Amino acid sequence: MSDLLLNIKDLKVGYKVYEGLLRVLNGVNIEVNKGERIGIVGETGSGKTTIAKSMLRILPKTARIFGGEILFQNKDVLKMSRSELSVLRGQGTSMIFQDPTASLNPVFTVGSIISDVIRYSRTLSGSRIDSSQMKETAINALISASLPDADRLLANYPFQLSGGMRQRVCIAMALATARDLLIADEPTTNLDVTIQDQVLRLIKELVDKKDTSLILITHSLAVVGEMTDRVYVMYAGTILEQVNTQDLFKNPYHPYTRALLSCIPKLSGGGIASGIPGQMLDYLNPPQGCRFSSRCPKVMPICEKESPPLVEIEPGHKVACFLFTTKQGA
Amino acid sequence: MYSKKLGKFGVILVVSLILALLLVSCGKAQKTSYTPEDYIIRTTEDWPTYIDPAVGNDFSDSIALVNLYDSLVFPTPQGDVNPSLAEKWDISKDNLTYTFTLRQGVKFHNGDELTADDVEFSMKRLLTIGEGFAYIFVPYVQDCKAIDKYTVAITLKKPFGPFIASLIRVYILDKRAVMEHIEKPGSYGDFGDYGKKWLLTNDAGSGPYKVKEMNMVSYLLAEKFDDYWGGWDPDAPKFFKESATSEPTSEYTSFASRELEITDELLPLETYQSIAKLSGADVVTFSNGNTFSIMLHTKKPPTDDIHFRKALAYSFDYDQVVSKIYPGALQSQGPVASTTPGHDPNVFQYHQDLAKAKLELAQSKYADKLNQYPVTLSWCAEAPEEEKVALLFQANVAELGVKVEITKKPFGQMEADAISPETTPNASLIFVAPNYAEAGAMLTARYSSSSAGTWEQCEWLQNSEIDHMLEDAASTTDKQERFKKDYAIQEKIVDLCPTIYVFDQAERRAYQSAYVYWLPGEAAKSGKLYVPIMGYGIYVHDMKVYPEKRADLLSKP
Amino acid sequence: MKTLDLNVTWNSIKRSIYKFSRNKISVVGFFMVLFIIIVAIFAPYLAPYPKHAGAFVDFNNASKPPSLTYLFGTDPFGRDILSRVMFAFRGALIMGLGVIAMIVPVGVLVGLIAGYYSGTWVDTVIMRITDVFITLPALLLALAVAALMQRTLFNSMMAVAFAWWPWYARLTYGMASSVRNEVFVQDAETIGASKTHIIFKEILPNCLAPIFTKMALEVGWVILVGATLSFVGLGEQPPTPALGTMVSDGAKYLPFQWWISTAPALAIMFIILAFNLFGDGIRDMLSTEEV
Amino acid sequence: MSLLSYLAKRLVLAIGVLIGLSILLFLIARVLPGDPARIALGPRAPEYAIENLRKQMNLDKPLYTQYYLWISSLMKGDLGISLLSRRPVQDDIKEYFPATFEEVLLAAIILSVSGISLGILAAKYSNTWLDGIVRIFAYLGIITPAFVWAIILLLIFGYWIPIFPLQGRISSGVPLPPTITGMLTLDSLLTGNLVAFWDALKHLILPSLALAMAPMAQAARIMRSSMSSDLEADHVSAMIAYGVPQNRILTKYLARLALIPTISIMSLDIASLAAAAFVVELVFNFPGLSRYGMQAILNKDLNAISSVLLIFGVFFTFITILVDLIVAYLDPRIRLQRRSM
Repeated sequence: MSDLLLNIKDLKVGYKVYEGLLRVLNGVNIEVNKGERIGIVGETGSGKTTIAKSMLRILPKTARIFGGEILFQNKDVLKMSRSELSVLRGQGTSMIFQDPTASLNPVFTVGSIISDVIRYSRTLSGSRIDSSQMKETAINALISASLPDADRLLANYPFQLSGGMRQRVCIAMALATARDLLIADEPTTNLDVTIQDQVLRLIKELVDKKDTSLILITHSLAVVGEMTDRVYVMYAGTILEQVNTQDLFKNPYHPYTRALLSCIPKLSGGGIASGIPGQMLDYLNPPQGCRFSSRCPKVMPICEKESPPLVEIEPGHKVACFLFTTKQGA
Repeated sequence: MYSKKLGKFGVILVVSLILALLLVSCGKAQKTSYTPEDYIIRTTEDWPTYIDPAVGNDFSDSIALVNLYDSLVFPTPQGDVNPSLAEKWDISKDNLTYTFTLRQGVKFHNGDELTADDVEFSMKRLLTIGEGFAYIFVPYVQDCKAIDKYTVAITLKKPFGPFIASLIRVYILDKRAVMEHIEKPGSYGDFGDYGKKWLLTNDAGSGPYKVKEMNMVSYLLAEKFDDYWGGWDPDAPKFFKESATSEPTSEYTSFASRELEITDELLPLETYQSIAKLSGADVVTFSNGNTFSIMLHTKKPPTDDIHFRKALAYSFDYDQVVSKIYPGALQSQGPVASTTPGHDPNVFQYHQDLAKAKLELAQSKYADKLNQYPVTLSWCAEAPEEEKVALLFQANVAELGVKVEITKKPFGQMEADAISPETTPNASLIFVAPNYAEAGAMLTARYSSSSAGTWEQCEWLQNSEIDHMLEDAASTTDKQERFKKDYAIQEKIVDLCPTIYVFDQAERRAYQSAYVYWLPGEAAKSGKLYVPIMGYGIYVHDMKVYPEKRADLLSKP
Repeated sequence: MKTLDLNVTWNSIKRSIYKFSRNKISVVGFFMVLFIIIVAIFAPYLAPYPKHAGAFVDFNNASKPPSLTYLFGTDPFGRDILSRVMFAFRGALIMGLGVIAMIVPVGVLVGLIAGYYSGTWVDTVIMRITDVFITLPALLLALAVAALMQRTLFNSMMAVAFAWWPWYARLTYGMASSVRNEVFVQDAETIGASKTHIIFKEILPNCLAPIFTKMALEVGWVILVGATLSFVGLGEQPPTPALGTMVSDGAKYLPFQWWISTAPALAIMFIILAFNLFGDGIRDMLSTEEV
Repeated sequence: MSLLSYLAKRLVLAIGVLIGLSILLFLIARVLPGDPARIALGPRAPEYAIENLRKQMNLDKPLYTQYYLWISSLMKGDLGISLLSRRPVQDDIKEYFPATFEEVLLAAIILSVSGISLGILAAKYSNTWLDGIVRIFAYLGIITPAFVWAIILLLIFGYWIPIFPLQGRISSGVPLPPTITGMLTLDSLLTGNLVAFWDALKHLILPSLALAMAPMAQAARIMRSSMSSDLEADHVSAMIAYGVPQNRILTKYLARLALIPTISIMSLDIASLAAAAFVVELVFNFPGLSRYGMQAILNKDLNAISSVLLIFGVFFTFITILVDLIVAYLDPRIRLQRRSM
């Protein structure tokens, strides 16, 4: 299909630690079409961020990718050369990080950081840019992220800005370097509740304006509800359900998804897990069966033995659970 | 996730670092013709060096003084003296008044003429300040008066036989120059500091060389004084530099690169041997009347016991020292070097004999409690070879069960320790040089009670009988008479065994025989007897230096 | 931090060992240190010529180059350099460990007190005093002090200790003054625990990790300073071998009798290297950083 | 509080500390056994001369008076007579300090420039042969005592490739520049006397190098480690994500960050430089203040000892302040927050 922008196939990523290998991503499949806004929901620690970082190849040294491919415009990111990568990062995709404070170098002014970002993204498309233009572009970028008196801002250091402003700066930079896909990794978790909304709205309208695809990573179903067209429900590094946003709320299939939804009233930014009995599984030796089985209210013998495949039950609605596959356990 | 190949940045950095080094290494100024600076004699000595005639009195001081100043008489290598500033002198019947007639037209470095006034001033200054060589004269000299411009009379309290010989240590300063530079207030009343501060880094002499630069921690650079009354040989050195001795390695390298003409006498044997292998270099040894001894503290246990001291003397392995540590030296026979006039050829000489040693030890009162009484020993840091003697001594007496605690000290520190009986160690390794060529000089300096508390007597002998004998001998004007008395003294002292007499120094120095003419060197090579008294071995005026020959040496690999 | 649950402690020990051994180099360091200690202790049995470390000269074998009889050659006194180096390890170790043993209690105690009274005049006075000591590099102060005393190993240790303790005082102070404001300390106070209890039972345990790290890392430096002292003749006196002295004496015979100073110089470097690597390991081990 | 008032505060503190130091040093120097006056005038000096000197040096007065007199004359710039050079200590210091100063200065330059660049290199090419070399060098540098470096350099450049002089500050025969700062290199540059400049510089290189080695390695090590520890910081991943090339990130963003700890540790290193100089100048027979101090120490020259140590104390105190200022400049968090406070 021509309008398929990003296609993550059976991605397997783990982390090397003292006790051994944490098998976090266990064959994840995600598809994103041009201009589409998808959401990835899951508890903290379910491997959402790992997916994001893999897409930009900025995983920490301890990470090991041991399977799968990430096709961006039909090119496998995992096999990309340095130059291809820099094109990808400088123009194709970009990312907004959870913690705006940590994601800005503390000893440089906003101006010098942002203009560096813009310069390199421009040089990729071969267009040189002189300092006066540069300042202008930088200011515009900031203004587009609806930041007040941008030109004064350029001279400021990150620590002189509020959390919200920092995140806006990041957004400005991200959009300046993302033509096709923007990844937002819990962009509001570290922000003051009052401004979370503004930031989200900002992201949304910017994405719409530039017709950029969006991957919104969050643990809050509410956010997903208002921001995305399609949702991937993740649990412990596996996709359990893949569904259009409306259907998600109308008829969720997977017990986990149900559990999530049942928590929405209690939901308050914080971890969803609070609402679900049992605890996150241990990535060191995950069960061979369904990863949710240990906490699943409807667990069946088979669930401990085999891991359920992700099967399409209705058009555009896939679930990975033996309850719904034809292959019923005795 | 980072590039593994070494990029531009790295290369540039490495290269530039290398370049930086190269840049500094080049830029050597190439010599075409010879500047006066090429006619230079460079030598090293232990430091600090004091060039004030009333302050300096050790080896390095003396070298500086003899080149910067003149004295009334000048020593011959055979132990006599020749007229120098004094053309002639008469001695009164009672041997108490010496009248000197001065050479006329002698110029100080500032052009003033040297007159009787200056002699009077210099002698008085020496006596008042009381440092340096003053102790030779303080007991005897009554007064010093200028009679007329060129006549000066010195009167003595009591006869002093070797007086004329000792006068080589009275260096004549220019009164006017000094008085111009005295600083008040000072320790010396009207004379303020007696010009002490100024004379630390300047000279007021008439000697063949004049101070150009004096750096108190590291060197003295002196320049030829063209109007020197003694006249000049065309090839005579135009500059003379005495520097602080340093790591033998750098001594060697500067000698090898011909930036050092005459080494000091303190290097390890190994260094001399390697220097000898260099082309155009010669290592010579010549007796200089100095003796090297282990001074035993006769007032401090356990060395206060004569039997104990004798036990040590018998246990020491003298042959090892003269064969292995200081080859070329002779084992000492008593306190006076055998080359020094007045040395007693029949005085008893110790040899290693453990049996005798054990007997003596048995008689000592410490025989049964040796462990409570370790022997403390100091050796002089500036003379590395002394450590070998120290350790040899330690090993030898260990056979008797005597424990030795060795400490390495800078000479300055040993001087300070010698001041009080408490701080003086049981045993001190020290070179002593006679200040003028006669047994009496050595004996007085070493054993008269007046010298107790100085580094020249760490024995604290303080024996009134010996004091009398010394004075008596000193006041005997007839040489042969005097020598007889000196013999008696030597017998007496050796009998008390206050000292382990190790060897008469063979002063070993390396010099650039290819382009430097140096009397002691030549003499030593031709095997002539040549005993330069302390300091006069490096009398630069009589040397010759040939830069072109030096250039040849440097040009060939 | 402090827990008595046995298998947790056992776990944490296993964990620490892992942390330490994760960096192979520090394991090497550990064995180097072990080696040094063994050599030092058993020098009299291991050294080919034990006598050569004492009052002994043999000028017939002076300055012999390395050979099978004398692996590292002999010095100008005809003494086997290998044996002397082995014995010199003792002095070096005593210097390193001894000084640390002297200064840590003092420094830590002072630091604790200052930390406990942080903000009061006690704190100010103590810390200003340490400031005074710290204005001069330890080596300088040690040189000056050592020069005033009899030249013995112990005195040079005293000199180094005299110059070094404030660093521990400061380190401990830093920790203590922050721990002091922790809730559990406050609580302990409100329930009326005694000063000594608070200082030693509450504060001290929480300061230990960095102190141990610093100790492990610094043994090497102390030995270095000690070697420097003996290099200028302010340390152990001959014939007892001291590495610094051996280097400075040997330097006189360079470049021809190169072996005389080479062996002891390498020995110094070996010791310092050993303790540095070892120290790094200890640091990783005590670091709170997650693995 | 502005940077200025911060500086003022630092200065006041520094002065307090220095007064403390003066007391400490005074006590150390006065613990000396033996009679300084006697040592000064030599064993044979007549008693009256000694009495005079003893009075001059106030040795007949109680300790506190002695300290008071000492410190007050010190304020007047009179440090007393050196027993070794037998002249006022301040004269000696005037003569020798510049030598040590230019030597340490050169060392500091060498160590900071090459230390930092080596660190960056190592981080940039981490886990390549270059990194390996730098690491080995760093370890060598750290474990090798300054005096061993001195001897090694002495051998290499004095004996095998004799391109550097081994002794003193300047060769005899080279025309000395007039004394302006006392620093031969500077003076000869000021007077355009290039011959003297080269010569003086060549005399400086070896001692400075011997001094710089260890701290250089140290600096390289810290630089590298603090850079590579930041490699996985969010702001780095962010910059990468925004398409800024790694070289740029490394040499601009990381380097700047890593400089802060490196430089603040460097102040200690520079202090340790001058300490190591005590031994190094001995080896190179370099007529500097450290050699003077070392001789003073070995000969128990009390006035010299306390004065030299005090001078160095002052020197280090101001180095530390200077470095703090540099760090404040590099780190806006310190600089600006102070202002906003």
